[in-house]
Amino acid sequence: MRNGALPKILFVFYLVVLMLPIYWLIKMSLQSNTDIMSGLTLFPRNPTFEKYLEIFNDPTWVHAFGVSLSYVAINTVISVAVALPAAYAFNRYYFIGDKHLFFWLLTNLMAPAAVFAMPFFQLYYAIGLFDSIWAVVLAHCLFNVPLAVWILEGFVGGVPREIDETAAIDGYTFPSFFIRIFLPLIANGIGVTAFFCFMFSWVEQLLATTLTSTHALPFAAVMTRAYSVSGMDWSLLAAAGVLTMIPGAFVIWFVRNHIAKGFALGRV
Amino acid sequence: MTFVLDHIGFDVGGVRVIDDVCLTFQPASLNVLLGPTLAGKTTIMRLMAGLDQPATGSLLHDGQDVTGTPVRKRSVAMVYQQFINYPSLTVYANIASPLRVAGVAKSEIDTRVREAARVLRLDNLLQRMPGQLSGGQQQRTAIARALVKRAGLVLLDEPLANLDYKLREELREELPRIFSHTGAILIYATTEPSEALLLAGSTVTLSQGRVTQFGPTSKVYRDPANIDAARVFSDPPLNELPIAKQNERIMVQQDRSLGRPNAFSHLPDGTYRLAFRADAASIGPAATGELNFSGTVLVTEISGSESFIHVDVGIGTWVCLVSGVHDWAPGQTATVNIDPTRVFIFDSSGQRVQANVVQGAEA
Amino acid sequence: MIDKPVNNRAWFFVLPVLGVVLFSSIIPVMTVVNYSVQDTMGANSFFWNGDQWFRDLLNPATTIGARFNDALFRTLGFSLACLLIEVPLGIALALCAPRKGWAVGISLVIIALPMLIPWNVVGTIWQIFTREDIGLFGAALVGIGLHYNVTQEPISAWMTIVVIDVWHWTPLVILLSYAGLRAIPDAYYQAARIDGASRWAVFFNIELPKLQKVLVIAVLLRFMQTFMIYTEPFVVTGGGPGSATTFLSIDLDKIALGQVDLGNAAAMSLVYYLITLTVCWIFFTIMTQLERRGDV
Amino acid sequence: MTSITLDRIAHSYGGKPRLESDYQLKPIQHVWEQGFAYALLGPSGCGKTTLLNIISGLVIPSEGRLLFGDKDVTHLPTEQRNIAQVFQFPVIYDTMTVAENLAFPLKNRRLAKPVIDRRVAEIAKMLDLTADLNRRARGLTADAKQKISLGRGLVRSDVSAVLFDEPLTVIDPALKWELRSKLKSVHRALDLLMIYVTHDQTEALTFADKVVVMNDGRAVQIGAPADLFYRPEHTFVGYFIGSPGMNFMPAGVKGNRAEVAGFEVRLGEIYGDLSSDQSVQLGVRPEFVSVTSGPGLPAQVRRVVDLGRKRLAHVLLGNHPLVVRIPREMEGVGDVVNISIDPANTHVYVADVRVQGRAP
Repeated sequence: MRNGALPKILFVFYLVVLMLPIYWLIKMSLQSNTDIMSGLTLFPRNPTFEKYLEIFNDPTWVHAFGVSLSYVAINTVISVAVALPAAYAFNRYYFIGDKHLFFWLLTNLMAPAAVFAMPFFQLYYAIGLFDSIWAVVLAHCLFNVPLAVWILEGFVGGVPREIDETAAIDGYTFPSFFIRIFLPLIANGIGVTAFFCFMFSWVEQLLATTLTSTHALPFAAVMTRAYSVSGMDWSLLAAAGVLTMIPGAFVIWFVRNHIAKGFALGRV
Repeated sequence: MTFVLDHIGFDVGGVRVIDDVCLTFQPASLNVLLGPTLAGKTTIMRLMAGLDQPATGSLLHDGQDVTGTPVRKRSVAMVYQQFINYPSLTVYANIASPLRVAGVAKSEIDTRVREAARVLRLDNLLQRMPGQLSGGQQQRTAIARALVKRAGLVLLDEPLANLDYKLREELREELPRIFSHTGAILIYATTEPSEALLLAGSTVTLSQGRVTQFGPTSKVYRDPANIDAARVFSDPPLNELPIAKQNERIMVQQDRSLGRPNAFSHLPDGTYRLAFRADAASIGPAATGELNFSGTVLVTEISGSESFIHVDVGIGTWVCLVSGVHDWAPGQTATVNIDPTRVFIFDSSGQRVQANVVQGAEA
Repeated sequence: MIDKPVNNRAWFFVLPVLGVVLFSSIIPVMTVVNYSVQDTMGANSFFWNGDQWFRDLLNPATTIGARFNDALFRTLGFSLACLLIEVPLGIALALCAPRKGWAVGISLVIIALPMLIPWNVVGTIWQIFTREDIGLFGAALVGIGLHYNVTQEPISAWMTIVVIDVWHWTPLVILLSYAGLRAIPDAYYQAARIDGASRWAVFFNIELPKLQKVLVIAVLLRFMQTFMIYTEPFVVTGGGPGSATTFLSIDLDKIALGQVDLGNAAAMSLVYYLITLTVCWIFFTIMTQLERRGDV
Repeated sequence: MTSITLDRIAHSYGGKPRLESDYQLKPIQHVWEQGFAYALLGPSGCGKTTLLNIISGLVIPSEGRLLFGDKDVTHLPTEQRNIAQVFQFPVIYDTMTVAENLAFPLKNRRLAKPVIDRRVAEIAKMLDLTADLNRRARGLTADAKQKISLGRGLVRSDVSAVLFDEPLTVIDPALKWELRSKLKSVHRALDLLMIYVTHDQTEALTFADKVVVMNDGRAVQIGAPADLFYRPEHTFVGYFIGSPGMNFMPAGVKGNRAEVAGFEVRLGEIYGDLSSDQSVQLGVRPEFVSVTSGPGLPAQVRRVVDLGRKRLAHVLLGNHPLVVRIPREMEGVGDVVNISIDPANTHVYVADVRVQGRAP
């Protein structure tokens, strides 16, 4: 039904426009600040990796990346582990208040981070978790656990109920059925859910910077500091920015067939 | 190993879907649950397997009350209509799964799985994944899993409904033989009367969640206790004719009298329903015999070995069977001659009222 | 399909989720509610203030009321602008996307890339990109004679944030629409061809109705995200110039952590949260209805 | 009004088909007459849907030409082939009412409103949809939706062929009969060429004037239902048509005599001396093998099947299994009965293909 080549051209043009800003950032990261300031060029003049080396050798940056990766990873594991049984229950059974609970999770998923920034700050300060990765891990559970429940519920729905019953008839106890039969069937669902939890925690900036100050400073905070302190070291900023894109770009290829289902909270 | 359903009742959304079902199945028996879609076949099977809990009544397995026992602990196997297998396991692992769970020795698992695979002609497919198999092969894998478990109760929920016409014919032959020597109680649900007749054994006719009759298949077919049982057991649909008996004469729609056929002589006056199956009526240009009605041909259905002629006789549309291929042109006038010896008579409440079993119909 | 059984023992499955989310949402919400009904004279002593904060907030005559009102409508305006651009653009691009072959995988990955970049890095990218001295976008606009300046011109700033959001999140609408389109069985297109339907007729009568469920989700997600946008405007324009791009989240952050004006911040937080709850409830009811009807 | 000609049409999905088995659809040469109803009957994967898709234009055949009347349409897109199609599941426009659904093809062809309304009313009456015309199409039952899908084809005056792709698959078994007879009455009312794909012989034999029995990508036999039943040209047709299928026994045939498992069987026609050929088989349908009190071939009864309206017995003639019709009162499993084979309906097959003998 496509009328010829026009849609293809438009689509490719859009992809180019979409990639242009990212290309621009990469170009920036390969130039020294003086080259940047000396004028606009389409291709980086005498490209160098010096900024990347600077970051890799700077303990604050390395520590910041380490902190970010660790709280994101821990949060992802907790979110998926906690969400799995809940997603199974939501999809397989009716129980008192199931509709309301499922809705309540959606409201947390959609809650504006700004509303929770101040209360979280006070809460974690009070219980002594402030400026530790656990503050960010628990804070990100606010939206990542609901996200994991919703996406996994979509994937659990993909497995016919008769398989659970056949396993029961075969004599499986629930735990052995869940681990030996059920989990392998939603393996790609778990993978996609983990990817989206990782991503939503990795891209979040407001809570991550509010709940940390020195010891557990994530890279986002170090980047915001870079604006004010060294007077706009553009290429350093660009290099740090490019590094943050790597995790997403790497993993997306493996879950590309389920991206839509993930973004649509498992509803597609 | 008998299995008893004792006054079983079950509700869905507050509506009584299964209504006071009492059935006793003998060991090593083949029992067909016959009824239209939504008659309650699947629900009864799920209750017997323990997948759902009955609202009222209890289930006895060898006299032991198993109503509350979880599915895991019951000696039951089930085959679904849409051939359910574990997609992530090979055919071998699928068949072996009940034995593995039961902790049977590895060597014994191997022999029993290969034996079941041989019986169901899956020998060279054991390492394949269910996704790579055809519909027929997937269903045979599910049947093999049910067979290998040697459960006391085997439930087959319209297992052949999704298969090709000819494949269905072959599996229908094999199934009774496959399970005959296991001594299990076999419950086979279907909407097709011809399947019930082919499988023989005994038949439970169901409508709207109620058991209308339970007995040896050919007896239920030939000697329906009520009109519901007769309707369920007729494909094409049962031909029916409301009649009234007034002072020794049989009247059809006030104006036409059928004289005094001796088949009705013993009946007291009142309104009745006369019913007959397609094969109890012959069709021809002229009337032969007492019960004949002329009408126009609507359509002819040819099923290869037989042809069904649909005739509009004014008071209803009836179907007559002719063996071989005969294409009556629609619109043609024809006379339906009913064999009075193979007619069922039901009173206004639907109960069968013939004193003696109608001769001729009894083999 | 067999209907789901009732099994209240399923609560054991759900308890862990309840515990974790409860801890990270109920306690903070309680503190916000707590502050929203009290006032303080400093030195940690609080006294009952009833619904005064809320009355001030919702009364445009008060300074906080006017400020909240402006921020609210500025944000709603922003959300509306983004939705009006992103949803149609997303559907159109999904229709142009390749259906079969190797190009599908690569297009999906490229489209998804912008959504995988940390929001502050998106800010950084566009901060550079919109400068007319070192940014292509800035240089291009100035080049064609527009007096475009993100830090001084309110219109430029507001437009830039919209452009950033369109660039960042249109892919979400594309991906969802694309998934919706791929779920349409080929027989529908075959039937439409046989019926001699024009390309538009196919779109309005087959594709759009089938995309209904997916678009409801896309519109909700996009509205919620634009309605609570914080990082991109914070990085690129800092809410300026003046309050041109001070959306609700930024304003709330300024009041709460900037001025540490707990009372106003708490009241504003609750009203803000209630708005998102209502939108969520509307979406949830529509969504469960669509699922119950289970259109093919 | 056109006929459809398949001029050595064949199709293989892969590259150049080297050997016979590469073909999804083996070469077929046939002309389908205007106004007739044809059925493509065969098991899953026999190529019947591929053939239908070639006619509808969804698939371009890798070999051969397709002609509508005398116009070569092999590469013509679907919309220009003036065909209509009913699919396996109901394809309707959910947002429209029944009337709008039916009017849709005519609206796309910009016909005048009064013409459209008259045509829609006419077709709606023919398909008993008049009562539902103003209801939204989404809420109707599956069989009503299939009638709408058919109606969209019939409203167009330029349609010369209507294709059906297993249209009764999702219909409730109790309603199948009604939709079948409706399709048949529509075919009688309109002089259209109809092609119906199915794996169910009852649907094929009921619906079609001529049935194309297909197996493994090949059109094995094309004939009227009676031909398929009384004179199957191929052992597959004998097996596939009729429930249960035809009995086949290896036999030595000479003149009008056939020697089967040591017994002699008289044949209806005279054949040459085929006794040496190993692939010779005798085929006879259970309906034409009966038990007689008179002289016949001794066969041991193994199993009796009571089908209510008829009874069949699985017997052994020597070591060849046969299915035989038996009268009501005969019960004896295990005892030997005399069976007689009706010579007029006994056929000789050499290498699975029927051999025509000379009249006696």
